[in-house]
Amino acid sequence: MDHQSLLECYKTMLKIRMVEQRIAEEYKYDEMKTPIHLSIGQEAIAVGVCRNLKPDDYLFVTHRSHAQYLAKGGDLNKMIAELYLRKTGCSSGRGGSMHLIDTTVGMMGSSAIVGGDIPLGTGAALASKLKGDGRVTAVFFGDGAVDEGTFHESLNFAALKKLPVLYICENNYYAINSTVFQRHAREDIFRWAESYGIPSFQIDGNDVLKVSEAAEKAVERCRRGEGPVFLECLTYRWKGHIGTVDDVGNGYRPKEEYDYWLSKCPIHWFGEYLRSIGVLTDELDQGIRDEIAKQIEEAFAFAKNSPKPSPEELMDHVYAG
Amino acid sequence: MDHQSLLECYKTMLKIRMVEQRIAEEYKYDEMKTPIHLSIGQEAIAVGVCRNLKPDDYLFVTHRSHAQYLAKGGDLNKMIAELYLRKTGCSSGRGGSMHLIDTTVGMMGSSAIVGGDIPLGTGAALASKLKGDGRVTAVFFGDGAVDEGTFHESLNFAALKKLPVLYICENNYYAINSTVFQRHAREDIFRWAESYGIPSFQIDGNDVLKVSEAAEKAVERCRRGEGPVFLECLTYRWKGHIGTVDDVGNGYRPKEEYDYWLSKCPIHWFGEYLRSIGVLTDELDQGIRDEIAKQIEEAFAFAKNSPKPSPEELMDHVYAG
Amino acid sequence: MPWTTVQVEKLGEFFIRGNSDSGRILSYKDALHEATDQALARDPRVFLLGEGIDDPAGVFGTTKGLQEKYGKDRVFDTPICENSLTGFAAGAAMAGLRPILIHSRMDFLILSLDQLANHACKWNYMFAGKVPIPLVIRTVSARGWGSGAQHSQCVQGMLMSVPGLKIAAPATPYDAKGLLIGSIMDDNPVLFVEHRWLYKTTGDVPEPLYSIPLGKGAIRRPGTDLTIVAVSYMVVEAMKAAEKLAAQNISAEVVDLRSIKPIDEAIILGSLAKTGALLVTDTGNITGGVASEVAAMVSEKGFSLLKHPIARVCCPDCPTPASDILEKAYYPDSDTICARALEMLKQ
Amino acid sequence: MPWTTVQVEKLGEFFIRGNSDSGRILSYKDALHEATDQALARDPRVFLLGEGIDDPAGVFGTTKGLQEKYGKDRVFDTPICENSLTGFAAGAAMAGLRPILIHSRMDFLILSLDQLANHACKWNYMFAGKVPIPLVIRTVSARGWGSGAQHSQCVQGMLMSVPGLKIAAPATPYDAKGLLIGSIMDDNPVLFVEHRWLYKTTGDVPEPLYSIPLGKGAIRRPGTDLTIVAVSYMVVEAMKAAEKLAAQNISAEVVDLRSIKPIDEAIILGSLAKTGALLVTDTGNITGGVASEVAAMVSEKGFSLLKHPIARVCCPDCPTPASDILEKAYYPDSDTICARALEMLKQ
Ligand SMILES: Cc1ncc(C[n+]2csc(CCOP(=O)(O)OP(=O)(O)O)c2C)c(N)n1
Ligand SMILES: Cc1ncc(C[n+]2csc(CCOP(=O)(O)OP(=O)(O)O)c2C)c(N)n1
Ligand SMILES: [Mg+2]
Ligand SMILES: [Mg+2]
Repeated sequence: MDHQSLLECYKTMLKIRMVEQRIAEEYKYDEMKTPIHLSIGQEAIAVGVCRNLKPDDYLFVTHRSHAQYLAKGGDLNKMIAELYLRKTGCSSGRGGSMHLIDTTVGMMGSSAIVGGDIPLGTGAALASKLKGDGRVTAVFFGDGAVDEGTFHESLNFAALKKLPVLYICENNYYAINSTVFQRHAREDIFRWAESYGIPSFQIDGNDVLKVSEAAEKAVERCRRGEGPVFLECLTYRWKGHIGTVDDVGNGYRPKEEYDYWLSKCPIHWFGEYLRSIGVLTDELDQGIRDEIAKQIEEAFAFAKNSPKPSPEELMDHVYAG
Repeated sequence: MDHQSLLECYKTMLKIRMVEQRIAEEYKYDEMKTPIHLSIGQEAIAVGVCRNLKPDDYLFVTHRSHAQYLAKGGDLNKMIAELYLRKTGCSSGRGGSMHLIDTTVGMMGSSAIVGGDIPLGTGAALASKLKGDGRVTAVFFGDGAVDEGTFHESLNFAALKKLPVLYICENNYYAINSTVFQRHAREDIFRWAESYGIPSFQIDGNDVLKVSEAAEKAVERCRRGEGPVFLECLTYRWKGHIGTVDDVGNGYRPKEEYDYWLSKCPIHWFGEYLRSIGVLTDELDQGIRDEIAKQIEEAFAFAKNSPKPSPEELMDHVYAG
Repeated sequence: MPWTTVQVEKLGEFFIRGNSDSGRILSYKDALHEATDQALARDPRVFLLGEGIDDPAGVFGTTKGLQEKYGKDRVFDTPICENSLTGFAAGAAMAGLRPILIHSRMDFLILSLDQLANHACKWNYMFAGKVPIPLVIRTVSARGWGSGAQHSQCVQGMLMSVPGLKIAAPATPYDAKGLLIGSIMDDNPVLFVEHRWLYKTTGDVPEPLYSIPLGKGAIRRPGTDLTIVAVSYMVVEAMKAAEKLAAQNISAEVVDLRSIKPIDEAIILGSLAKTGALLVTDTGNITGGVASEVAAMVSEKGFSLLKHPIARVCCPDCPTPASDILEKAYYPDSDTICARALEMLKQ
Repeated sequence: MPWTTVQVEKLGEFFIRGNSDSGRILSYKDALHEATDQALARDPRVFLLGEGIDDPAGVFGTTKGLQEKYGKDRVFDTPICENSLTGFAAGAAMAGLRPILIHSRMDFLILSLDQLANHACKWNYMFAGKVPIPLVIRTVSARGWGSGAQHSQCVQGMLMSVPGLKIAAPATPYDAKGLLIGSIMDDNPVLFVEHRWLYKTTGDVPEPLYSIPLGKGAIRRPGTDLTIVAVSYMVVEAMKAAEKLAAQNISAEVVDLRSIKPIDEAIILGSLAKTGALLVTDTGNITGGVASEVAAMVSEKGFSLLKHPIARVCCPDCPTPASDILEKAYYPDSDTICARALEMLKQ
C-alpha cells in the first residue's frame, strides 16, 4: 500500500471511531430515538474491505453497520440525520440506525434480522452475474448470523453459481451476550464456508493491512468470475451489544478479556505503525482529527436542524410506483 | 455379522423390495389414492442402519419412507392400510404414504417437507440427552434436504450439544429430476457435516454390510454420549421420483446411468454374496420369498378389507387432549 | 422501458374480453406459459428461477421449453432452499432485475416468510422508496389424491396481513395471463396464487401482451339477490352454485376477487348495494383467511347495505386429511355454497 | 401427572380474582417469571430454551436466575436459528418433554413458521393423535424507540390461520401467570403472545399455581352501549377509552379476548346481545388481523345483534416506521378508539 492509501485507511478508521464516539456521547440526550449498535473496535474490517470496492460495487449489511456505511463512502450528514430520524436522513427517518442506505455508493440497505442480508447480497451478486456488469457484492454479517439457515443456503448457492460475492464474517465472539462457544462446537467458522468449496480464510480483523490484503485478492477473484470468497475476521466490539454501555463484569464479559482486546485497538496500533514508518506525524494526526471533528460537527448540526417527517407521510412508500 | 444376522438383513431388504414392487403393481388400480415415493434400489441403507437400532430408539424420516418404516419393524398391515387410506392405517388414513408412523417401534413420523424432519429428530435426541434415557435417534433425509437451512441449523446444534443423533443422508443423486450437481458445487455432502466437527463418512449405500458397519460404530458413539455422527450413503432410486414411472431417457435420467445402477442392485449382490459364503441356498431363498409373499398377501387383504374413515371424523385430532 | 406499450386492461373492457372477444381459446396453464414466454422475450431483466423449473414436466407445463429458448442464465433450476431463494430473487430485484420465483406448492412458501415478509415487503418502506423490489412469486396450490396436510395448503389468507405485499389470484385463463404480466410490471413483491384445479380450464386469451393491474375484481355473473365473492378456484364452484341457485329462483352475482391484496372494495360494495347479501368463498382455511378480511371490510364499510348475516364458505379449521373420504368432507363445493346461501338468506 | 392438582380457573371466578382477591401485587413480568419458576419446579419435563435466555438481563427479567436454579440442562441459551429451534422443541415434545421456547421479539417467529405451521401444528392431526406436541412458544412484541419495521411486529393475526395452533395473549399479570401455566399444561403447540408495554403493569397474582385454560375471554369492565373487544396491550388502551367514553355518557363494555385462538365466541356474542355495537382493537396491522377474524365471526354469527357497523382499530397496513413522529401516527391509542367509537355509534 502506498503512503497515501495507508493514510486514507487511517483517516477512515478514525472517522468511524470519532463518529461512533460522538454518537455515544450524544445518545444520552435521548434525541436519537433509535436503538444503536456501535462498531467501536471493529473499524479495521469495514475499512480494509471497502477500500477494495468500487463505488458501484454492492454492499449489504446488518444492524451494526455505521462502520461499513462510512467506509463505503456513505454520506455522513444523512447518516446522522437518520439517527435523529429526520426527513433528511438516508432513509427519511423511517429506518433509524439499523436501516441505513446510500445507493449512490452501492450500499443497498441493512437488515436487522440476523442472517437476513446474506441471501439479499447473494441475490445482488446473482444479478451482476446475469447482467455481466462486473460488480462485486460485499456482504457483512456477524458470528451470530452464521448460525442461521440463510448462511448455509446462500453459500451453497453462491459456490454453485460462482457468484461475485465476498462474504465477510465479523467474528467479535459475541451475539448479544451469547459467546461463539455457546453456539458452535468449533471455533473455525471459515471451515463451514470452506466445505462448500469456497476459498475461506480466518484473519486478524484488527489489522487493516491484513484485511485489505485478503479483501483485495478476494475482490479480484470475484471480479475474474471465479466465484465467492469468505473472510472470517476476528475482532471484538468494545461497547455492549446495544447502546452505550460496556457490558463488562457482573455476568457480562470478563474484564480480562475486555482489557486484552482494548490493548489490540486497531486504530492505535495502526497509528503507531504509521508513525514508525514515517507516514504519520503528530501534526498530521492532529490535522486529520481536526478535519474529521469538523465534519462531525457539521453532520450533527445538519441533523439537529433538519425537519422531522410529518404524520401525513405515514403511508408513503408502502408500495413503490 | 453372524449367519443369522446376514439372513435377517437379506430378508428385510427383500421384504422391502417385494412390498414396494407389489405397491407399484397395485397402484394402477387407483385404489391407493395417495402420492407414493418408492425406495426400490435403496433398501440396503434403511436395513443397514435400522438393524443397529433398538425398538425404542427414535426414527424420523421423509416422504420416501416405506423402507425405513419396515426396517425399523413397523407393522406392514398398518402401512399398507395407510396407503389405502383406511381407518386401520398407521395414521388412520389421514397421512397417506408420505406420513407413516409406528411409535411402538420408535418411528415418530415422517415429513413431506424437504429437510423438515431434521430439526424434529434433533429435538428428540435433545430430549434423550436431557432425560438420560440412552436412546439414539436416527434421522434420514436425501441429498435434496441438505440444501435446506434446517440441515445446517440442526447439525450445528447437535454438534454443540453432543446429541445422540445419527444423520443418514441417502444420496441418490436426485431431488425429483434435479441432480446433485445442479444443486451443489461439490460432490461431498459429508464434508459439510464434517465442518461442524461431526464424524462424517461417505459410504457405499448399496452395500448393507458397509452401511451396517458404519451405523454400528455410529450408534455406539451416540450411545456413549460422544455426539452425533453423519453418514452419506451413495445410492440410486430405480423408480422415478414419484409414482411407478421410471423417468429414464427423454430429458430424464440417462439410460447408461440407470443401467449402471441397476447392475449394482443391493439385494442381488447381497444374495450372490450370501450364496458364495454358503449362507443362502436356492431353497432357503424360495422359502424366504414365499414367507414374505404371504405376509404381503395378508397385508393387502387386510388393507382392502378395512373400513375407510367416516366424514364425521374430519375434525378429530386437530387438537390433542 | 420495455413495458410502456403494453395494453393495460380497464375494468370495463374486461368483462367482454374475458368471456368472448378474441376467439382464441387457451388453457390456464398455457396462458401462464404464454405470459412468461412473452415477458422473457420483451424484457431482458425478467428471469425465472425455482426448484425443478427445468424439469421435463416444466412446473406442470408452465415453464416447458423456456430454458431451451432463453438459456440457462434466464431460466434455471435451484437448490432446495425456499427462504434464501426468495432473498436471492429479492436481491436481484434490488439490483434492477425482475425475477419470477416459482414454488410448485404453496406449502413451501411458508419456509420463505422471513425473506418475503421481513425483507422483500419492507425494503421499499424502510428505505423510503430508494430500492423497490419488483419480484413475482408464483405459487401453486394443489388439492386431492391424498396430497395431505403438507402438500395442499392455500395460505393466501395468512399472507394478507403482510404490509407491502400484493397478492394476485387469477381464476380464468384471461386473468392468468393478464395478471401475470401485471405482476411482472408491478414494482412491488407480488404473490401470484395459482390453483392446480384451474390449470385445465380454458377461455379466451388474446395473443398480444396485455396487463391487468392488481386490485381490480371482476363480475363474472350479474345477479340481484346475493353477492358471492369468490377467490381462485372457488370462482368455478361459485359459478356452478349460481347456476344451481338460479334454478331455485335466486339470482346470485359472482364477484371474482382476482387480487386479494389490495382488495377491490368498490366492486364488492357496489354489488352489495344491489343484493344486500354476502357470501365469501375461498380455498383456504376459514379462520384468519381471505373470507374473514372481506367480511370484516364489509361489516365496517358496507354494514348498512347488508340485509342478512355474512356467510363464509371455506375449508374448516383443520389440516388437510389424506383420506379421500375426509377430503370430500373437507373441501367445500358448489353444493356447500348453495346450502350456506339458502340458510343465510333465510336469516 | 404433576399437573392434576393445579387449580383450573373457572371463568366466573376470574373476574373477582383478577382484580382484587389475593392482595398480592405483582408485575406482568414477575408473574411470567413466577409461572415459569413454578412450572420448572413442579414438572421435570418442562425446560426452557431460546436465544439469550441466560443473558444477565434474562429476557427482560422473565428468566432471570432460572439457569442458576435449574441448571444448564433445563434452562439454556441456543444458537440463532429460529426455525430449527422450533423443530428442536417440537421434537423434544414428541419425545415426552414440555419445552418452552422464547423469541425475544415476535418478528423472529416469522423465521420459524415452517417448523411451527407445517410441522408442530400438523403432527397430531396427520398421525391421528399418536404424537401430541405440548409446546409453548413465548414471543414478545416490542414497540417504540424506533424499533422499526423488523423489531416491532405483532403478527398474531397471521398465525390465527394455522390449524392446530392455540394462541394466548394475556393482558394482565393474573392472566400472564395463569395462561402461561395453562399453556404449559395444554397438550398442543401454544403461541404465547406478550407485549413489552405490558411488562410493568401490576395486578393481583395469587402465589399458588393456577391455570387458565385457553379459549376463555374475560369482561374487564361491564357496559351497555358498546362492546370493545381488545387484544393484548390494546386492553389497556380500551380501558382508558372506556373511561373517556363514560365521561361522554357512553357505557362501553371491555372484553379482553385473552386467547385469540380459539376465540371465545360466547363472551363476544353475549356482550353484543347487550350493546349491539362492536369495536375490535388489536396490536397488529389491520388487514388480515385478529380484528378481522372477530368481525367476520360476528358478522356471521351475531349479525342480528348488530345495530351499527363494526369498527376495527388496529395499526394501518404499513410496516412500522422508526421515526417518533410517524410511530405516533402509526399506533392507535385510547383516543383513536374513542374517536372511532363515536363515529361508529353515529352510523
Ligand atoms: C432472526 C433474528 N434473531 C434474533 C435477533 C436478535 N439479535 C439482534 S443482534 C443479535 C446478535 C447478532 O450477533 P452477530 O451476528 O454476531 O452480530 P454482532 O451484533 O456481534 O455484530 C441477535 C441475536 C435478530 N435481530 N434477528
Ligand atoms: C420444502 C420443500 N420444498 C420442495 C419440496 C418438493 N420436493 C418433494 S421431494 C423433493 C426432492 C427431495 O430430494 P431428496 O431430499 O434427495 O430425497 P429423495 O426424493 O431423493 O429421496 C422435492 C424438491 C418439498 N416437498 N418440500
Ligand atoms: Mg458477533
Ligand atoms: Mg435424492
